[in-house]
Amino acid sequence: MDRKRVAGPENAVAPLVEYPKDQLRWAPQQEHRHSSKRQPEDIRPIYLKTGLINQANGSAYIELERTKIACGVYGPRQKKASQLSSFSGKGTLNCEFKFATFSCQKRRHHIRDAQERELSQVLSQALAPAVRLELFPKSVVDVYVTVLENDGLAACLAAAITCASVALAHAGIEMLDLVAACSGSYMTVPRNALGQPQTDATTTAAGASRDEIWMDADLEEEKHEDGSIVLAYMPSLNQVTHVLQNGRAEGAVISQSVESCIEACNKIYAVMQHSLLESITNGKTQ
Amino acid sequence: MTSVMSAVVPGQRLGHVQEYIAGPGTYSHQDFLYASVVGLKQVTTADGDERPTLSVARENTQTAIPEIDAIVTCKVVRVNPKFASVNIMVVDGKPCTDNFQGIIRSQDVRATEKDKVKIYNSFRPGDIVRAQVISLGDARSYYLSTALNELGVIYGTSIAGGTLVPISWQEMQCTKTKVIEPRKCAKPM
Amino acid sequence: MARLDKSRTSSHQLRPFFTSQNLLNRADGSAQFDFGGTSVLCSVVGPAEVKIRDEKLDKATLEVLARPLVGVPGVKDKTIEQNIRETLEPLVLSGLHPRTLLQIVVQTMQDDGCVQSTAFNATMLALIDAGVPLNSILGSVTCMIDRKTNQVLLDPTREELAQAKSTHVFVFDNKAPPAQSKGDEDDVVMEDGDRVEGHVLFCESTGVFTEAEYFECYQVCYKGVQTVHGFLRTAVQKKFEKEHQQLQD
Amino acid sequence: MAPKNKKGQADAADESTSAPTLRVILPGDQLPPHEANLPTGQDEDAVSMMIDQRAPPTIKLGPGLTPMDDDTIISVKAGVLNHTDIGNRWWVESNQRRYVAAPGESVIGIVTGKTGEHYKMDIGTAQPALLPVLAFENATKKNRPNFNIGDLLYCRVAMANKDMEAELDCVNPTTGKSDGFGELKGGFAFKVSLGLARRLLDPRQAVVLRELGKHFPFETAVGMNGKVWINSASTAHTILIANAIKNSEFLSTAQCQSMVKKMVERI
Amino acid sequence: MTSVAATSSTFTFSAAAFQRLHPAEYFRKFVSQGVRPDGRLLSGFRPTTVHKSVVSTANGSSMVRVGGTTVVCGIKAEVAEPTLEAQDKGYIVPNVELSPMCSSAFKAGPPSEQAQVVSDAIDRILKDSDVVDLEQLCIEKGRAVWALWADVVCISYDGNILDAALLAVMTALTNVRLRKPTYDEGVVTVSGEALTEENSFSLTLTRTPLSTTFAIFDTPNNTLLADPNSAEENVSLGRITVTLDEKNQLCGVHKVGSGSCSPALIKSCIERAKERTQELRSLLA
Repeated sequence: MDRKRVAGPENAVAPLVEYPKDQLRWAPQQEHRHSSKRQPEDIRPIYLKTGLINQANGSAYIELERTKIACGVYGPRQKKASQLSSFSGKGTLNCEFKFATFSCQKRRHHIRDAQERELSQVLSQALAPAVRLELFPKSVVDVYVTVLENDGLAACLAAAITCASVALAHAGIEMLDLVAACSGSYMTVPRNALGQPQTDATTTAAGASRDEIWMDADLEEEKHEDGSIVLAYMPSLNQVTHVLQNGRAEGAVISQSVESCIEACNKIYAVMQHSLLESITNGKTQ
Repeated sequence: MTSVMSAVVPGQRLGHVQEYIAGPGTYSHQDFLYASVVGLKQVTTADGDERPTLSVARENTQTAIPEIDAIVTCKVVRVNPKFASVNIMVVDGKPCTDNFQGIIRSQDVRATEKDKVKIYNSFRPGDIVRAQVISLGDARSYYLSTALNELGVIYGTSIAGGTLVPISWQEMQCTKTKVIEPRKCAKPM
Repeated sequence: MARLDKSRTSSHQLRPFFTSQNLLNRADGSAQFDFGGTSVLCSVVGPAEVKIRDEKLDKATLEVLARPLVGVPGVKDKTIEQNIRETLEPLVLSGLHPRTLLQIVVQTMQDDGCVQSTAFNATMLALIDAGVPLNSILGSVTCMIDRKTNQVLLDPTREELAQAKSTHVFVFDNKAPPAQSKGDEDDVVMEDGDRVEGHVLFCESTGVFTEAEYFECYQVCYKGVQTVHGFLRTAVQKKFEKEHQQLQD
Repeated sequence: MAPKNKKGQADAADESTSAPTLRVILPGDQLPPHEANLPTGQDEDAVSMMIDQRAPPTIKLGPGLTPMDDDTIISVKAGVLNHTDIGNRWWVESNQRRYVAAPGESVIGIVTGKTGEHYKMDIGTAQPALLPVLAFENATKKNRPNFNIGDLLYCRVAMANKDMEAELDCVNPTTGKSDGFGELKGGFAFKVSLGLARRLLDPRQAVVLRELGKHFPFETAVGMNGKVWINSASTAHTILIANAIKNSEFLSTAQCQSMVKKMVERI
Repeated sequence: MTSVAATSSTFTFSAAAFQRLHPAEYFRKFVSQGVRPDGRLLSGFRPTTVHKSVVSTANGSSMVRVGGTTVVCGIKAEVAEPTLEAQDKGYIVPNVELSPMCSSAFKAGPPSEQAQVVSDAIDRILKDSDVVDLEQLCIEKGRAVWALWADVVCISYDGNILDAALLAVMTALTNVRLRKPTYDEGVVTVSGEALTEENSFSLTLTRTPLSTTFAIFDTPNNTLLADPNSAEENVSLGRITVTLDEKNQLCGVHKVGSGSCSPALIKSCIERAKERTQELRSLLA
């Protein structure tokens, strides 16, 4: 029982969802990609804006269609007592990743769970190489990310990295480069029964299906994936800061996915640049 | 001579190390200079330098953090016979969003007769003090000093609640009750 | 008008009071206050050492902990804690004890309605018992409006509160109201032509009610609080008389 | 500017006339201006100072009374209003359990810690008080008394203000003599209310100590901080004395005498 | 913006530094001129926007911005057992999250006192003012009812969280779409097909109370600041919140903190709250 919140019923569960038999659910063979006319290499359109949290030193908000994430950056500020292990000549980057309770299909809990803790760590590992921590000894920069709506977990993590990196730059924290991130899903797309064979460049030996990499997969597509990759990348320095790969894929597919992610990150970088430069001009007019 | 050029973002390549000197808001990596903050690219040419300095003026200023030799404005939080604890609120005229902790040890209060300093006759909780950062200190606090004429208490409240005005470098008077209280005062600049 | 609570005959009648001070040996001050079947025990510790996190450099830190009748404290108790703390903060001359802690624990002993008002009164007595410097004293009563009869009932019991369409907790202090400095501030006049009196220190009204009903409750409670103030004074007087017996022989 | 509601004030006046020997006032009650002999329209400074010789007739406010911005004087404590014509002094005598250090007061403290230069002493205040290791008779850097945690010391408050920990000493700074301050060896210490401690220190009011003294010899030290130390020939006596002192707080002289008598008879 | 003469005895500071060192003094200088540092008049409210259906994973949602304060409310429906006392009534559970993301005033970890008190205030308004007839949430009497978790996440905190959060909860409640459930031997099933008028329903609200908060800046003058922002909350000593429904019936009057208020002052707050909530209702429609 959480006594610091308004108490609700215990053992509340989501109702069982029953799909009518005559109505087929989306599957990779039905149409190419879920609910959009995207090509495998296409990412969703990005809306990225800085400065929505006026109490924070820096902030950013990102939207990729349904995926919605807000990020606030505080610092550099004095380390809290719990973070005071010893004198350190370098600053600390502290990231906290949280899903809003209503952001996923199943209701999430208020208290941070293991998955959120893990994602916090990934976020921190992906961003830290880009931040010039040696310039603020004894201090900490706190990065807080809240997911308001999650439409694909890997895509969500990638968007969070992108968003947090823009928020850091917005806070005036010295960085080596921005960090753009993108996700890709390994899909096994069956050959269409009705026979509309698509380009056969990637057709596998089995002949019945093809392996494809779908960039920035949404939740429905993610349900059918064999695995996924999230790659964080510093575009101007051409350096990768983090790769998170899971599931099953051939080595060649993985190296191809890295290429595709880097390509997508370069597109995202343009959006990031644009939103930051926009913040300068907006700041000027105010 | 300074010329303002285009707006840049972190990571943007600004020029070659052989052409420019890296100024604030930039860093050099291999043979090139890059921006490390969001802002406007500036090229400053000073006489005598063989190369112009390239810098990026921050648009979204990072919050101020104390650095060695910086002049800070702080509020006294508590005092004990050895030192006064303070919250650093302003660094070089720029407010910091969150407080940083600092201490003024009794030997750093003034330049002369250091062993006769009584903290309680120099600072009281609530005083606003101008001080200089002398070291990054220990894990928790920055070490500060007021051992210069223009450093010390710049604003204080008397026991009766009135505003204090300095009458000498070690005394202040309450405007309400005319009671004199000891302080290490800062000389107005 | 008859009340559900059979011991009372009038809708504006308070239940019998009871208090006891200096009950707890280890606290710096303590008091119990009862409104009929509702009883609250309050203890005060301080000025005591404060955690650095909560330290205030120019005044004492007030901490109020509300403990319910049964079970662990929840968000409802947090609201009571905040209400009591924010009402007391301007009353306590906390500037006399900077960087110290004044801890107030409010424990409900019996609940028959109006716990928050009882808690306010118990806290007041406990602070006096602890000798905490105060610039005035406060008193609190609760009233409700009956869903069916629309009648204002002062100091309702739990049974009566079940029929309430709204409940109103009021706190008034014993200071003379400040002279009106803003010139002709319009007085609030009730339907019967009476001017609404008293300056409210705290009020919490919930439910659904009209403006006229609100000010009627305001007035009824203001008058009720005067009785509470008189009672608090007698209680303190008695305590000191007992203490000074030796002196008078 | 006259306050419209003088209810609180009127109550205080009414009750004081019915019981002339004991005027109990509550926080927020005003000191009636005519009684305080306050000239009307007096300038604020004269009132806001505790002592001011400039504008006769002056009034001296002791503990529990404070002047307000509008020249009225209010009580900030509940207690008995006292007045003496000598110097037109007014104060409120109240009773509390928590000690707030004041310079010059004698207290009993417990050693709770030790640093190179100070002992940390628990005297019942919010923060521990500091006792310099050199603040003893004949103490030098080489020859200084050594105490352990838990030892009891009878000391005097040398410095106290709201901004710092109180400072204690066990030596008269002018004479360099101990004046009876120092370690309390053996015996038994317990806590009473500050009001009772004050009464125990007043020979006219310490009925219980006088009565006990008639029956057997004992040593006692009373601190203004509500700590009482006693030592006698036997443990039984010590316990009896402690209980008798604690019991005496709310008793009249007659009751106190019979209480002591009964307790002595029982052993 | 006009700059303040920021002097402290003979030392001069920039306005920003002066505000940092003497926030109350800084503020008093503005208030004495009848304006606030953000340019508003003392009685002025901040621009307010309301958006509905912002989160598709929730059954009802809203985003409310009141000046610099931004909150998102998402309502998720789950199935639970009713209580023994109210066998045909469902649950609405409001909770406000003030995370360290929205302001440096909040720490990570369990909800702060402020978050708890705001959550409780919304809970009480929902219950005591009968906002929703909870029988609408009954699935099978005594067996299964809907539990609506109304969680409010504060994205950006700049004061007056109660007014913003209550507006967000009310908007999200009007926006809730629940699928018509079927109950069979302890299992509640809903259809997974696209949402239509036939397979889902909305809630009927008895009333929609909205609140208006004023901060009491100084005493005894009792200067009132409508819709205080974060800096104003920090220098204020007390507050008055008036909650009204669409028929201008009161659903709450809460005065707490310093400053004893005359009946006339409370009345003037009620009058101004009437105007303000009227404006807010046009956003809700």
